[in-house]
Amino acid sequence: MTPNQLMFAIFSAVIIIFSILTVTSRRILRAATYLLFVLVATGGMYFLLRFNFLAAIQLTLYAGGIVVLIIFSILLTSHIGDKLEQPDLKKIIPAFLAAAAGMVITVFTILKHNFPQEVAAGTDRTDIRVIAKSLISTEKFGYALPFEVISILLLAAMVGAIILAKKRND
Amino acid sequence: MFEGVPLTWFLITGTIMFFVGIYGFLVRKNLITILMSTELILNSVNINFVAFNKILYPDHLEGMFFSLFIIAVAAAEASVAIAIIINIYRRLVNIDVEKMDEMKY
Amino acid sequence: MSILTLFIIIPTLTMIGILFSKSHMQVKWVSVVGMSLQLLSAIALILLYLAERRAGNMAEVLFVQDNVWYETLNIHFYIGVDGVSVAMIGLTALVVFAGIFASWNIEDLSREFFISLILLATGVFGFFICLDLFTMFLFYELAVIPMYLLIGIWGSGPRHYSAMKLTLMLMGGSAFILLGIIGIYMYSAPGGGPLTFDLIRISKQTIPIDVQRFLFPFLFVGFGVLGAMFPFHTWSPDGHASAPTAVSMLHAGVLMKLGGYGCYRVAVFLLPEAAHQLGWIFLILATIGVIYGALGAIWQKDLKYINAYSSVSHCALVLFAILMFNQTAMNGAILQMISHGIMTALFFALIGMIYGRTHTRYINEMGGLMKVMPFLAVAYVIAGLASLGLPGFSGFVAEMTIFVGAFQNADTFHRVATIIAASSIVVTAVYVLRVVGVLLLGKIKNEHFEDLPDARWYDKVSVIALIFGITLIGMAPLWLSDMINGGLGPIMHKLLVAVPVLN
Amino acid sequence: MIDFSYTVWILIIPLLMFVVVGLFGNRFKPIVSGLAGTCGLFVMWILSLVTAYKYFFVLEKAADGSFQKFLAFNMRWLNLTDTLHIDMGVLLDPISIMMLIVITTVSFMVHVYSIGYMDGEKGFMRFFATLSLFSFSMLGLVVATNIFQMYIFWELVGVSSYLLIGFYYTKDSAVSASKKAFIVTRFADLGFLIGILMLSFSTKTFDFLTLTGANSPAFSSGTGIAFLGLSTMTWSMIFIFMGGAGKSAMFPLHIWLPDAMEGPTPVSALIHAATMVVAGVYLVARLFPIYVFAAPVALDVVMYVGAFSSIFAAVIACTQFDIKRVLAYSTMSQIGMMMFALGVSGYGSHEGLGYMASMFHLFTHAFFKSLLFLGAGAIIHAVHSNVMNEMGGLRKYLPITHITFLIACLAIAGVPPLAGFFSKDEILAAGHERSLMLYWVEMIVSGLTAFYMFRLYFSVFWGHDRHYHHTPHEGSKTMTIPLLLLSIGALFAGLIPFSMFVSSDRMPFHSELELGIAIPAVLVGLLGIVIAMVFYRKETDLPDKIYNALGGFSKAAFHKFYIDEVYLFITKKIIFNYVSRPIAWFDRHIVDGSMNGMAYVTNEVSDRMKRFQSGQLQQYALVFVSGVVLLTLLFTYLLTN
Repeated sequence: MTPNQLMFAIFSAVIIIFSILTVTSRRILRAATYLLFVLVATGGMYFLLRFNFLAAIQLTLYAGGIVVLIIFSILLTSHIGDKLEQPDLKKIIPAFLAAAAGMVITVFTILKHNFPQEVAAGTDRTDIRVIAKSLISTEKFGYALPFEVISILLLAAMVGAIILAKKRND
Repeated sequence: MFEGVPLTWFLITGTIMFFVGIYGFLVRKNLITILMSTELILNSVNINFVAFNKILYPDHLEGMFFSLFIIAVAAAEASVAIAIIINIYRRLVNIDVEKMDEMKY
Repeated sequence: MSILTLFIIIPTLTMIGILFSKSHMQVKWVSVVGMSLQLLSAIALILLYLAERRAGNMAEVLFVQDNVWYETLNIHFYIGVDGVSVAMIGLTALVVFAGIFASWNIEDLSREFFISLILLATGVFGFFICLDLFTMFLFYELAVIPMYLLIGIWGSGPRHYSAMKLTLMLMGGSAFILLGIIGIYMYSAPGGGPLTFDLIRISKQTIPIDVQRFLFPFLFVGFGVLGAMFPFHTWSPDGHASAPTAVSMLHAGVLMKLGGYGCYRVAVFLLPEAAHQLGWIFLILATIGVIYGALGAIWQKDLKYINAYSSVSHCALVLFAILMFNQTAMNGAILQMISHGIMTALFFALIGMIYGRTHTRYINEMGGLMKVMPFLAVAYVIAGLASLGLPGFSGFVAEMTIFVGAFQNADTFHRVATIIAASSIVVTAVYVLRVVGVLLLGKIKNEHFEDLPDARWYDKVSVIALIFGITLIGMAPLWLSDMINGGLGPIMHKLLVAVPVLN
Repeated sequence: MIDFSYTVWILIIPLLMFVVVGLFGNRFKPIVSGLAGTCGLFVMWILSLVTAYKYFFVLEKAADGSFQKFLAFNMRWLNLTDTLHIDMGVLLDPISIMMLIVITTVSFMVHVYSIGYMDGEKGFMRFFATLSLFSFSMLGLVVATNIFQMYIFWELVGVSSYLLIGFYYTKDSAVSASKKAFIVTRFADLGFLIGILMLSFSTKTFDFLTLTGANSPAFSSGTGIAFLGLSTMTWSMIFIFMGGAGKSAMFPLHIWLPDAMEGPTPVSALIHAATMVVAGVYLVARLFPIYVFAAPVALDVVMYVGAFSSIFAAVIACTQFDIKRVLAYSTMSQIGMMMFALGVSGYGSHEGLGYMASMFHLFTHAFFKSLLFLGAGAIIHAVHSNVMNEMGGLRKYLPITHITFLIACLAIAGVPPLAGFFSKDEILAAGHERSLMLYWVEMIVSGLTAFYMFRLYFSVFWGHDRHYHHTPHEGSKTMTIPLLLLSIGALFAGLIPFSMFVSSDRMPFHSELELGIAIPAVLVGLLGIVIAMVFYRKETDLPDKIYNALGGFSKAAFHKFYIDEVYLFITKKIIFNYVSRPIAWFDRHIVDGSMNGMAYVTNEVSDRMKRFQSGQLQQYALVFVSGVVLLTLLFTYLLTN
């Protein structure tokens, strides 16, 4: 087993285990913490794949931003000691079946498909400069338009979030 | 194959994560845990994107950019979702998704 | 531009006028002026029509105008009239005119009320003048829809239920009609050429017999629902009981005639072979309806129910006569439509006026009204006598034409059916006299009724106009009957060509 | 050829009177409408007399010596088929002219009488307007040129009768009597209508001239066996007779006539004694050739129904106490005799004796019966009661009424030489030629007639003086003068040589008085009178004894043989409760129920379906996910080959 494989196995195991814990834990704050582990492990995957920039973003934005946001909202809406009630079987069984069936089908499909084994290794283009140029480039492989769109989306989300969360004085 | 790790491994990890997210989405009652399940789903997709990118099309960066954008959208979504959740909490004093069925019939 | 477009233009202008009226009074007067003009143009139309015919203009339809308004499907605004439609237009104008006066007391949302009422009338007029199946259907829907609002908003009793029931049943009928019309359209040009909705052109074609057999029940039942054909008549008692006076008048007086007219003009005219083959089924239904409606009326206690069942009986007689497939009976069918239209409008007007005073429609709670409101009571007696087919009123002319015509059929089935249907005149006498006896004669049962007012001037205008109508036709029916006979030529010709047995 | 087209005015005048008085009568004093109506009637009466004179004495006869039968006026009213059309017109022949005279005379007398009798009544104007309407319709009926015109006026007569019986509309009994009269006759008219339809179907004409002419299509068509062994023509004639039986109160359609006495007495005199009720007789007489030549079985029906009705009514009349009801049953009995006479008659001069007798009796009966009714009206006017037990000794108070009433009673009893003697004798003679049994039946009827009329006469005018609320007195001049005038008719109408004017083939002939029949008839009549005198001149308990001795029979007769109850059972119980009510229920619950059921099912389905939209986010998501999984499975593995 190569170190890469080992690293992958570790990340993968963390992701899977903590994912499951996230969705099954009955203490919500713990669930959030497990989610944090999942996200960090995902960031590790990105490192593994040499997408350093993306991994950094993952860590800062997800692990640093969203999870904190979630934890804040948890603190706002529930008490630390609260345990979530166990969802009833009537819900669990169909959901489990659906998810399991979907998983089986998808995994089966993935395994059946023959992906190209060897691809010519390309230049390492994950240089931050390349990314920056691409983001503001309007040419081929340029992402200026999505970039702008996402900016506006963020702005809109920000405004929307503020308006929604603002206390009504009516 | 990326330095010894086959593409399928990534994909399977992503798949499992995805369906765990789905399962969470379907069974959890608390809105925030549902939000967390959504994050799982989004992340699983990201893993697939970057894996495909790196392994099948190493010359390109589309996969990465998609992930990037998804992260941005996820951030926006999370902020709005949490704003909504807080709003709902203010009104109903709980955030149990089963009790939120005003939009029926 | 043909004189017929006036029948669309005048109501439209009236509606615009009402829209800009400021007060309740003004709304009413605008309606009165508009509908009086309409009545005058109807009379003018009758005179012009008779003059044209006398001058030897023997075209199948007169005063034709033809504009294409939707070229893709070859839909025309094609209008023209023959003797039958002229008669129906006259009826409609008279009933609408009386209806305006009968709704003089509407206070709530009077503007909307009168607009809906006139919109309804526009639909009816449009239906009668159109010769393009699609445009006809369009006007038909225009006439049916305002009914929902009129009953639902201005009605009484379980008005939402009734409005819903009425509208749904009629809509069900119109779905059938639409299907039939589209079917006819698909086979409107068997010899090639563009498909058409043009009724006259289609009538010159022969639609394949198996297609006819398929389409005829749809059209006949579809129109039959509106014509209160047994067993699709149950919207009528409920609908009428809840509807405001003028709406009942228009509905029973005019709108139900759309059904009979449609059966005659579309179902039988365009699909004669199928009509002849399948007619017996509907003939049985119609015969049942005649007796059943009359017997059903005996037991009722609510004035409007009595009249609604009586309408079922009388309207069934229309379908009965149409299905006899001979000229005299058909003539009787048209006469019966006109006669019943005026008569039932008169009934509903009077019931509305009595109800407006006593606030009850249950005959057992009333009595001796002859002493209190002689004008209305005498008018009611006249309406009742007309309804039971007394000579001198239109009902007699119509019924006798139907019976004599129907009896000329050579086969026993039709003649036995005629005798059964004729026995309804006795039953009619029973329930009419029962109502007259309980309601008008005898002692006054409720002392609050002692000083109720008799008819006001507007009531009188409405009632007298209608009584004039039934007596005019009853006393001198020859002109009307001949006029209608003239219009029956094409359909009889087509029937005889299609089904030589009838000869 | 003399122009008779002016006769149409005999119809137009009363119609105008009706419209004018009906619409504008209340603008003037009540008496104005009474006078207007009476004047109109007077003009019509004169016109009728002139017409009769001109027709019988001035107008030349047809080639074979018979009276002409022609249309004085005719106008198309409605086209039905190519051959069938309804006309309005005036047909003149001996019987229509005789009827014109009867109607206008009696109507005129009744008008004059009513001015006094109805004085001060509410609705005086309505009374006269309706009387005009009645005169119009009755005259239109008798001069009808075709059977459909007859039917039209037949109906109009029915409605004017309805309006007049229900004149006292606040009285419940009057209202129900009027309703009953209308509905019963309406039912009979249905038969008439069906008869007309069948007749016109076979003959393709409504026209009387064609139908009863020498080459009538009725003789040749519709003669095949159609149903139950009888021909179409027979059936149609039976149905038409049903109409006539309804109007003429023949058994079993007579039940309305006694109740119709709820109307004002002048109305009973005019409509329910002299004119309208004989319309059925007139109808049969009008279609007589068809009955004789094409439908002899139907004529037998007429004969038996007439004979039975006459004896049936005569028996009931002996047991009634209401004077108007006695008269009503007497009317029914007399009309039965007329029908009987028509039934036994043949066609031709002497063979048609019954026809002539029937018309003759109709003519004389009109006089003495209306006189009886008007007399009864005067009595009721004086004592304010209908019941003869509450009367007695009235001859002191009402001398004129007494005398005229006596004359009428003698006339109806067939005492020579009063009117009834001659006509009744002819009827008996005609019956004798045909059937001996029915001859004796009619003989008994004439005895019974004498008996019950004098029972009435003696109970009212003789016997004890009762205690009246106020002393009875004669009515005003307008009431007594018509009585006197009519008694002249009752005295002398029989002396007219009727057979010289009216006969079945319109050929004048001489009819002889047959002593062999006249003497027994007179003796029977006198016997009846004597018995009545013994029983009722002084109050004895003899009548009660006999009544009790007859037991059930007399009780049944007193209750009019329970025919009313049978009808009530059929209409109220069967039709109302067991037909109409279930239909109403059926309509509401089954027919409407199925419509509502359709709506209910639609509603229910949509209600079930709307539960899919539960508002449960996770449920939606579950469905979505399962759907996606399923579709994936389907499209990637199952549907790909």
